[in-house]
Amino acid sequence: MQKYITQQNLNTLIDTLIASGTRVVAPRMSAGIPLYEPLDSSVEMVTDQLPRRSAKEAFFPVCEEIMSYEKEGQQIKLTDIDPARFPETVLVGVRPCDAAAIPVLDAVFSWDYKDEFFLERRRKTTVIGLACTTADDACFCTAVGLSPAETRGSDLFLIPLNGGGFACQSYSEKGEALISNNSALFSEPNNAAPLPLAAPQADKIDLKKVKSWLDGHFEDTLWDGIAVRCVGCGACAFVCPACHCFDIVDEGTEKAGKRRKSWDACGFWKFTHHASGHNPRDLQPKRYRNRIMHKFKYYDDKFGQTLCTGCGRCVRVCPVGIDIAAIVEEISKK
Amino acid sequence: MHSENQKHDFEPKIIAFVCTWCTYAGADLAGTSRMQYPSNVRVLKFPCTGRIDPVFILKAFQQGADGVLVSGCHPGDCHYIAGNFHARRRFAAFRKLLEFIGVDLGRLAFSWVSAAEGGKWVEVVTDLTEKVRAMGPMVEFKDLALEEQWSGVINTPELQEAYDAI
Amino acid sequence: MKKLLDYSYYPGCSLHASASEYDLSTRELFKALGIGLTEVPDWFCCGATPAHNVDELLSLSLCAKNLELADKVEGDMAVACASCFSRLKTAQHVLGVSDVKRKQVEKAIDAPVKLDSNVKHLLEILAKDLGLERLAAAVNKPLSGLKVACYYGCLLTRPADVPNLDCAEAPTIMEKVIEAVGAETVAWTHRLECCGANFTLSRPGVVIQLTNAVLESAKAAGADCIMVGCPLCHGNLDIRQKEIEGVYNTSYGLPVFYLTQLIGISVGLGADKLGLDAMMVNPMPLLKEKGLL
Amino acid sequence: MPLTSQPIDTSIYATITAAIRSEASRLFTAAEVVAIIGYAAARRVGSAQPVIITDAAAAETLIFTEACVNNLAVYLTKAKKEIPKKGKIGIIVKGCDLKALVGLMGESQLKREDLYLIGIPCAGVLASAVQPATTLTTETIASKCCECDVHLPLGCDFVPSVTLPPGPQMESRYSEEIARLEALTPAERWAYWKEQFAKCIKCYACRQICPFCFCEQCLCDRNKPQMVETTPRPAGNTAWHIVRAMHLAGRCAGCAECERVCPMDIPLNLLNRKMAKELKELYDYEAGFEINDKGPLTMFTEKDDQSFIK
Amino acid sequence: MSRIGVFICHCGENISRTVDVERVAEEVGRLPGVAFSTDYKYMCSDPGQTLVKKAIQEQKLSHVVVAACSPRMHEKTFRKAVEAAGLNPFLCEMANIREHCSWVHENREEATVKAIDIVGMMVERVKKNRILPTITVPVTKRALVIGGGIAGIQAALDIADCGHEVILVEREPSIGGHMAQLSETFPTLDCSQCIMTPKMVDVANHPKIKLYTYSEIELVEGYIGNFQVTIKKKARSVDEDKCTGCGVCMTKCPQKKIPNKFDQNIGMRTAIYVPFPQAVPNTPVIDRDNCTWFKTGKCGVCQKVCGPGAIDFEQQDTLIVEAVGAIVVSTGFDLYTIAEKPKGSPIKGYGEFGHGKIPDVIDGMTFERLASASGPTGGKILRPSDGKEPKQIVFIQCVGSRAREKGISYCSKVCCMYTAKHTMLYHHKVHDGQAYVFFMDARTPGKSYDEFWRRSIEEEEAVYIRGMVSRLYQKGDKIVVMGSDISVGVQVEIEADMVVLATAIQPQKGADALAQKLGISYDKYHFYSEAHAKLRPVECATAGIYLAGACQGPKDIPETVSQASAAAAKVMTLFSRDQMEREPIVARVREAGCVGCFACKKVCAYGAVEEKEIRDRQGNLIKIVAYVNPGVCAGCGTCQATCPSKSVELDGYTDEQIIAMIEAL
Repeated sequence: MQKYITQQNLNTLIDTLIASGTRVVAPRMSAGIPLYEPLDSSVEMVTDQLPRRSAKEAFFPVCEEIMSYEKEGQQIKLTDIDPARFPETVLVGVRPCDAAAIPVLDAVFSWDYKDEFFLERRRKTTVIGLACTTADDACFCTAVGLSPAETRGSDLFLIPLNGGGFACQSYSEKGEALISNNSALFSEPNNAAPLPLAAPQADKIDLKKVKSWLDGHFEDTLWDGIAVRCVGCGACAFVCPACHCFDIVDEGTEKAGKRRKSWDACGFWKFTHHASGHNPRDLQPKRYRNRIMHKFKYYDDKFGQTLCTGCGRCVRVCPVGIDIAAIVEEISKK
Repeated sequence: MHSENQKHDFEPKIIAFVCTWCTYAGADLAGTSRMQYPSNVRVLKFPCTGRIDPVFILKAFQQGADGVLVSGCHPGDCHYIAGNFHARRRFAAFRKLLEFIGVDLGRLAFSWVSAAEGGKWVEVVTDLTEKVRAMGPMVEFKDLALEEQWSGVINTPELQEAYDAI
Repeated sequence: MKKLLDYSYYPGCSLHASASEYDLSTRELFKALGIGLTEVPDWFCCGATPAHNVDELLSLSLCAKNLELADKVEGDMAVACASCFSRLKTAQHVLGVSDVKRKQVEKAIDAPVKLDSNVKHLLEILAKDLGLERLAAAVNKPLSGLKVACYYGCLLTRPADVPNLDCAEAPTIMEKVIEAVGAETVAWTHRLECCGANFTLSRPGVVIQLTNAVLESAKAAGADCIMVGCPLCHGNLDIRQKEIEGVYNTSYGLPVFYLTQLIGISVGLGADKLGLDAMMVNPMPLLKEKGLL
Repeated sequence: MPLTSQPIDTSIYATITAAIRSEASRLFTAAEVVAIIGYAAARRVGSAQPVIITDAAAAETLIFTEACVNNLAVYLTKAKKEIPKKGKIGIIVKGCDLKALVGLMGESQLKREDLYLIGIPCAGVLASAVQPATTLTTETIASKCCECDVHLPLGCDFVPSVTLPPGPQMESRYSEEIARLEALTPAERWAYWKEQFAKCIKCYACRQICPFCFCEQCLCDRNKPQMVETTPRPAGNTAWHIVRAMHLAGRCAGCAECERVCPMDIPLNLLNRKMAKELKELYDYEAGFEINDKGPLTMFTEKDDQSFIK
Repeated sequence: MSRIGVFICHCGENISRTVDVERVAEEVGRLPGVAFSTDYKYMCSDPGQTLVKKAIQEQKLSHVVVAACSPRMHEKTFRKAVEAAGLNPFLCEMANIREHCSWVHENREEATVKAIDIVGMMVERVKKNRILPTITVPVTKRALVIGGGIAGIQAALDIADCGHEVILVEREPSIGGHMAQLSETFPTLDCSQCIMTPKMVDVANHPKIKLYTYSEIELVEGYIGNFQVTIKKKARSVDEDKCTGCGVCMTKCPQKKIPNKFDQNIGMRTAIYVPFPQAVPNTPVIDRDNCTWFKTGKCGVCQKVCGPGAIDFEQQDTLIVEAVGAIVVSTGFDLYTIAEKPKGSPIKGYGEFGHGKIPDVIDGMTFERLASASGPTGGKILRPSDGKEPKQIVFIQCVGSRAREKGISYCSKVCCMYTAKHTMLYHHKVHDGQAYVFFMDARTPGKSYDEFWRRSIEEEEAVYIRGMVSRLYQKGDKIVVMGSDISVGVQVEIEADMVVLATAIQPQKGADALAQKLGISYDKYHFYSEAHAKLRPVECATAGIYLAGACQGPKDIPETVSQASAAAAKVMTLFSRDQMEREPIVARVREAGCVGCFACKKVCAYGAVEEKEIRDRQGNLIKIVAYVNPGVCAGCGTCQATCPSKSVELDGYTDEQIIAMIEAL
């Protein structure tokens, strides 16, 4: 259903949700940089900048405890984390490139193994997308088939209108429920024209052609040329809304400790480092090739989706200026 | 020497990293001379102060120590000739770093105690214990250990106690 | 003359009685040297030697009270008499070491004990605070040709770690001060030997014997006169000299000066300002012979 | 009182770019070097990225602009196994980069004779490459350049002959920030760093970009024993950054790449510059000026300060 | 899961008095990995050790923790016991709950809780202990003896007689040390030259002893079994091979008035001299400070008259490096002087005795030279000031010794005996002379010592006055000694002709510098510290270095000689096997992690880190890594703390063990 909400009402919506104990996560300034973080009040929300980290964090945390152990005498006591205890969350002000990545992640986390940690958080979260009005030359969502007004992944999608307020459209029961529960704050759609959306920064790339090239070029000089520059950090993977690899490690002392799941990146040397000392992807080009292959080939082979929403974060943070958009474009021309 | 130790509300946990040739032997001498001192200190024996890595001090604070003492041979007396000279420079740099991060240097004491200075060992340990007792528990690292990234927090009451219990 | 330094001045009982010339010469000399002296308001006896033989708490309390009274006057505390100096310093030392005694004394004088105030003998003030150069600069009649035997007695430097005026066994502060004003000093063996002190009343025989040894050694060393910093030593060496000469039928004729008297002469003070007439062994012939009067 | 933003004259960069290109092609034609590590333009307007060229033809792609922010020394360390280490390698070095190379030579990682150093008279580079197409002003310039003492790198094999225009007076941001932090109480400093370290996501960009982090396996990647927690929790992050700062004490020459590449904008170089300042005060040692075989923390003198030891 | 055995000791009741040992054993028993936990009255006793051995076999223990005294006391004992039971000794650790717990904490609850913590900590540590095979190191069967006094001579002869080469280094031109200066020695009054000269000649003629006199130790490197010692042989300006010892040069040398240190500067010597007639080697030395040739380039008489042409003014100091397996330190003592000490010195002089400015106030050694037949006065007791024979001598005991306010608190052990001897010698030589001795206590503990001391009173009519001297001063040609006789309670004044001070015994000057070269520790008086006061008196804590004689503390000749033979015996045990077993606490490099930055090599004070190339089968170089020579590594661990990636690890103190301990607290 189509609705309209003023900026003021949106703020009251957020504040009422917070008051009711729901965790409202939205972009806000935190220690000098914009990040998706739980709000204390709606006034903190900042919508003009793309947060440094993606919204995947609400479902796939940077680091979470999944179990704890304690030794009493000769036995060991294990306590699991009950996913039912994840907090109710409303994600507000999510950019289309972040929101679109969420369904992409759903595929892998509900594949042969149902990752309850992810899925439970998904079930308990309502995503309110916001059309994108500011973009820089690093953005290339249009190149991968998305757009500043892409509604994929949002339960509710807001489009900023000329003269203030947002046109909102619900795309799931959660969206409808949110509107019906707070119907007072919503009014009938007025026909004000939407504010100009962000201008597309890159023209569409034929991903099918890219995938087909990748199918046949596991060994290619292209990889050495690009990846010899890569220093093997995890910045691109960690800020990427779509990357979902994680590491599980036990931390604590001999007596007691916790098993924690935290982000990992295929760019790291130790990602594929075997206990024997052998490393199938010992050189950086092999590791960087895997990043491109996973995003534009393997994920397509398995789930028919592209593991990249063109948000441009990896281009901005790469220490050595490796630009995935340029690479994909180069491949599409081969 | 130590008047009957009245029950204090806060018993600081003091960890001492000492070299075996001088300070450990000094502590032994304090023992053989039956000198009394507060029982808060736990001593870890190293071959030399040269072997004491700054990460151990960091690990000690993380494991809940309220005060850390590092003590070894007087310059020139080192059984391994130069171990304590290297340690002196290493800790001169490390304490500046900790100070810059915000650790109160009153909790980190360094001293030279020779094998003949049982009294000085007792004095150094007692001073640090009483000073740290007055400063109260070292909350910085203890609170830090409980903090989580916002996304990893599961804010249900029972779990909060579980956290506090460890 | 701008006041260089300021002190609270603790004369002690003898300087208001038998040793008034020491008090007079001290005031005049310090005025001449531009050193301010303000007598400690209603000071009283430091107990000297008898007090601590009888009741240590009394002795410590007397000194503690004097220290407290002196604290009201700005500046360190100047002491002329060696016995007062020794008692005050001992009190500070003992009360600093023993908490039990300190609590008792504080109860007795019902005030906190002033352990940190500086108690200084005149010698220290002249040699260290004023300094030998400034002292020498103030001299207008150097005591050239006058051979002086500096007599420390027992209380100025002992016990070793209490007065810490100078080295306990081989002090040189008196020699330095008097040489700064032009006199010659002699090396003699009895600088630190006891003169018998207050046995002079109870067992004069002891004083006769001990003081004789001191005078004999000074005479043997070729001294013209003896310089002292303590009224009790002055008493024995000066008043009993005639009697000793009779007992041992010898003649010494050694005038006994207070350090402030000799230094007073060197800075041009007249005999009336130094109480030279109060000395039993008449110093005038010697001074005239040396052209100092 | 921040000065008003003044532009910085980077006209010489064009002449430098031309000089580098001609030198590079000369080197390749004379076969003096097997490869040259330099900068080339990237997709985004005004951006630059490191590039390794191996023939004269590619020499034309070399550029030097205010966006050439990377410290290329990282490509010569043992951690970067991809680069063949046979034969002489040319490298474009700004003053701050050269200091890192000098440090590496002191730690037997590189030999001077294996390198052909092309020095850049540098008027300053951008603070970060996030918005590359920005002109270089006293606002957008990197903090390290405000306090730079090596505008003209010494001891290089080739330096384009240009005269460096006198740059505007700039306040030294790092020393002021360090002074500001030092003036705080320990509790305030702890709160400041706790908030900064809480942002860290352990992406290790600061480690991977640093020329001095060339260990085969980093101490913080090991778990037998687990000296430092590996997960990006505030406790683990604090320990990691303390260990990193301690390991670089006396080695780091202040190229500030760690701070530039941090995706979370944590002011990491403050830690290294604070340690450099302390080691200068304690042992009068400054990293990166001459190749000395022993750094401040691998040597000692009889009379080192021990006022902090009872 | 490891099966750890914990054994809590009562130590009689030293531990159990304040620590509830049963509760400790019971609580530690519940720790994960502990299979057996018990307590026993005397763990270090034979039944105690058998308890451990039996438990290891029966309970199939994998590790052992003994909670008792300090590991510095019985670690070796228990590790031997554990080894006897078939377990690697380094899987056994000691928890110090006596010196660090029961003895220093009265409160029973606190002491028990602390003991549980300490034992728990060691249990966590021992889990991470690895089996460390003992390291065998080749032993150079040559010994170095530093100091050629009676101690050095005896030790050198004992070792050489067993067929091992000995290098004896002596700082003075001749061996003999202070004993050679003595006239006769107590308690038998036989003359020191007669009993010592034969031994000195044995040293010179012994085929196995290489003698370096007028030489000093420059540098000591290496470790037990493999020391490299650099010796500086100072230039004697006389070629030892050519010189026949005829002594013509000494008679012809025009410089005759140089005070001879050997004669306590009473006797005079020439510029080219031997310290005393029976000097070994009998080769003179030119004193370059007082020789006219070295000062002005003139004279050179000695060169002219020397038949064999042995005089060589151009001779330079030479450095010689000797490889030795063991070092015996026997550097002897110096006498305390009453002179004024510099400001800030921990020791004070005696202003009350004139700071040594009164010529007839002499010390014991000077009296020895006066009494010695080969001394400057040919054995007659004459006053240094005017050469007259003193009729009354006052001996003052404990000058410096037992005087805390003078900075020396210990008793110098031998003065009572040699002063009694002095009174006898004085009485034999000056029949009508009267000796007075001011003393506090007579300490005469040796065999037939007290009888000797009684004789000096009963037969030699010495007057012993129990009391101290407060002051003495020169009066005319007499010395007035003012003392007290506390047994009678009177002041005593004696006008003496001469005063002999029994001054304290101190280590040689420069003893601390030599200790720092050797890496051995010393006490606040600079006496060398033995490994254990009662159980290892002749060994240093530093393996391979042994102590003999007064350098370790004041002692008389019988004790010195027995210590010298004991030290020699220790050297023999070391040389008895070709391979010596070494504590396997050494560093090892994990070559996978090492990137060859060599920070470890830069901080290693022993130079134990070498560079090692790693090549693949085709021989091309993969990388250069660090390599620790297990023979040279002393096990300080500085390398591991310096290595950023912790690729070098000190066995026995690995990071795993230490982190486990920290986490257990």
